Amino acid sequence: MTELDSFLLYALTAVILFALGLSSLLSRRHLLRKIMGLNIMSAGAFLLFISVAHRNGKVFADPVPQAMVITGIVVSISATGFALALARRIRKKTGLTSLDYREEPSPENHNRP
Amino acid sequence: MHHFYLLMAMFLFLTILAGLLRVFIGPTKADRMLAAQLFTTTGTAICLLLAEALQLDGVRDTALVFVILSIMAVAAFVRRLEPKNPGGEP
Amino acid sequence: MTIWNIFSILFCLAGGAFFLAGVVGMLRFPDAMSRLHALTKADNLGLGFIVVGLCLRSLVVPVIIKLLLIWLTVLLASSTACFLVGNYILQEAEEKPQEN
Amino acid sequence: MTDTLFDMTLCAALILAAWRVLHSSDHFQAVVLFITFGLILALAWVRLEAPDIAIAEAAVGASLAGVMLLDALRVMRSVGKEHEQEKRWTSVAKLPSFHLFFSFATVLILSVVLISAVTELSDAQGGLTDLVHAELEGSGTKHPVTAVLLNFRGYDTWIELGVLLLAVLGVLSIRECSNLHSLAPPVATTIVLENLVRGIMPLVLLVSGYLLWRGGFAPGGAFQAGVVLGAGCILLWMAGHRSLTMLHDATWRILLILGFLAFLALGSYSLLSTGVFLAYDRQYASIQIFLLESAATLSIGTTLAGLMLALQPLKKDLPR
Repeated sequence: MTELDSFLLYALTAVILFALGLSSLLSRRHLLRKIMGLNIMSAGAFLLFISVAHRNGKVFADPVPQAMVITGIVVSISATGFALALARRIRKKTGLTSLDYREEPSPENHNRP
Repeated sequence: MHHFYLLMAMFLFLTILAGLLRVFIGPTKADRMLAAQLFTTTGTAICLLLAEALQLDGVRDTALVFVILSIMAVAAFVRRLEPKNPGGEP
Repeated sequence: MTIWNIFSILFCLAGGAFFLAGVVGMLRFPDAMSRLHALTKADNLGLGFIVVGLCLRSLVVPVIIKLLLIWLTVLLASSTACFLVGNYILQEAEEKPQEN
Repeated sequence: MTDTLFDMTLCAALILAAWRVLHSSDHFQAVVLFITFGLILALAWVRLEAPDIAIAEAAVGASLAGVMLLDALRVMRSVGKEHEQEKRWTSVAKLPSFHLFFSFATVLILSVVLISAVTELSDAQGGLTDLVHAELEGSGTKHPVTAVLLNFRGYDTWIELGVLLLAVLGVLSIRECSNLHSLAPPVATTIVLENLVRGIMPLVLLVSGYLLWRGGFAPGGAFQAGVVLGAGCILLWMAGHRSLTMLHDATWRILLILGFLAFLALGSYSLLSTGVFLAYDRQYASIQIFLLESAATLSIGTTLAGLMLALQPLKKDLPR
């Protein structure tokens, strides 16, 4: 198998990860799953970058996409932290773990932090 | 020699795949966490083997980072938010 | 192929065997406490053998030091992790009857 | 042959883990699988010969993100009717059907577009490796990735430090606290963990410094060092140590903005002296890059640790 095929393999995996993450972001109700879906989407994007970088690289993968992905990883963890803060705030204020406000909050756990 | 280490890494990776089954079936949280702990060690071993197979020295640093932070997930798992039975054992 | 390489292969195979034993134990043992036991074998001996095997392969002092440092840290961290999880299992077992 | 087999197993494992993360019935299982996904992804970076990213992923995906999610899971447990909903294999059923239709149509269209884009990409050749290597001389560092991060695309890194700063400010405002001193003290843990952390913390600091130093000529650098430093601060907190809250409030704030300010100061200096923003003197480039990297390491470490610590219980929330 040639270098090209290993690129295609990783690139298609990247697309599948992106699609999985996106579908979960759009259709799962629980906020934590949405956040995890977002993270898997970004993992897919990173994987596409690096599969291209690996094909174009010499000893190491191409340094420019590598640098972009490193920045991306740190941005995505800070975005995750911020999203978790928002989600926990929503849980605390409304007693819900989703954005679906038609749902009745459960009374017994409403006021717990 | 290159192929031996790569095959070894692949074999260890297959044990991770088999171990995933324990995460799927559980049944308790502790079982799942233990499986994750096993994966971290296996992942370290795979990193070391790949470092040898691909001749990348930087990968050994990856293994080092894995190892020194491996305790974090377990520590977060067993942590309690509020102190429990203050009089008893800690 | 030198004698070092043969020993390296043998040690790596031994390490792989311990990892296999670890995962088989993880899948086949009946409860969490005995699975803990399987985990420690893979952590300590499996990685240990592989580290020795790779040390014999590279024979470069800085690499050997790094590998041994990794193994030493795994010994410390994994035994602590197992203690913590074991402690957690015991506490859960203690709390369960009170709740029901 | 061996390589291809390894690639295929790796890709299959990635997809399997991602699928189960998003579609398992139990949230705890999903979080554990998310940690495992991070680990497999780190192995994929190793395989794709990107050790810089593998180091960052090992610290972020396999530890930091997992810790944050495990921590959030405690307070985000679904209850009542919602819980029943989540317990089913997939909980999408309750959404209105137009919503489902819309989301799956979006995903389908995007996937088709992406797949066609990817197959286009497989014909394209080139990349910037040669250009980077040609410019590496005189960039102030010997490692191409560090050269790109700190020199060729310094803007990106600068703005990225700004994004980190915004994230921690956002978390603090959501929590309605102005600094870490309003946090309740950490809960004491077992003496075993305390002792391990006591022993391992010097190693964490050493590895962080080592990665910063290695960044000059080999995989490593400010981001990896910063992430390890931040993880170390969180580890201290989890072992019952006061960690970042020990710092004086002003010190913490200065550490937060240090990286951003260092870039701004150097950029303004070069703007005044040469007329170009963030241009290095060839003569002093390596020392300037080292100073920037050290500042960025401290900022990234305190920011990431701050992000996690700011989510811990506040003094006013404690019972009694």
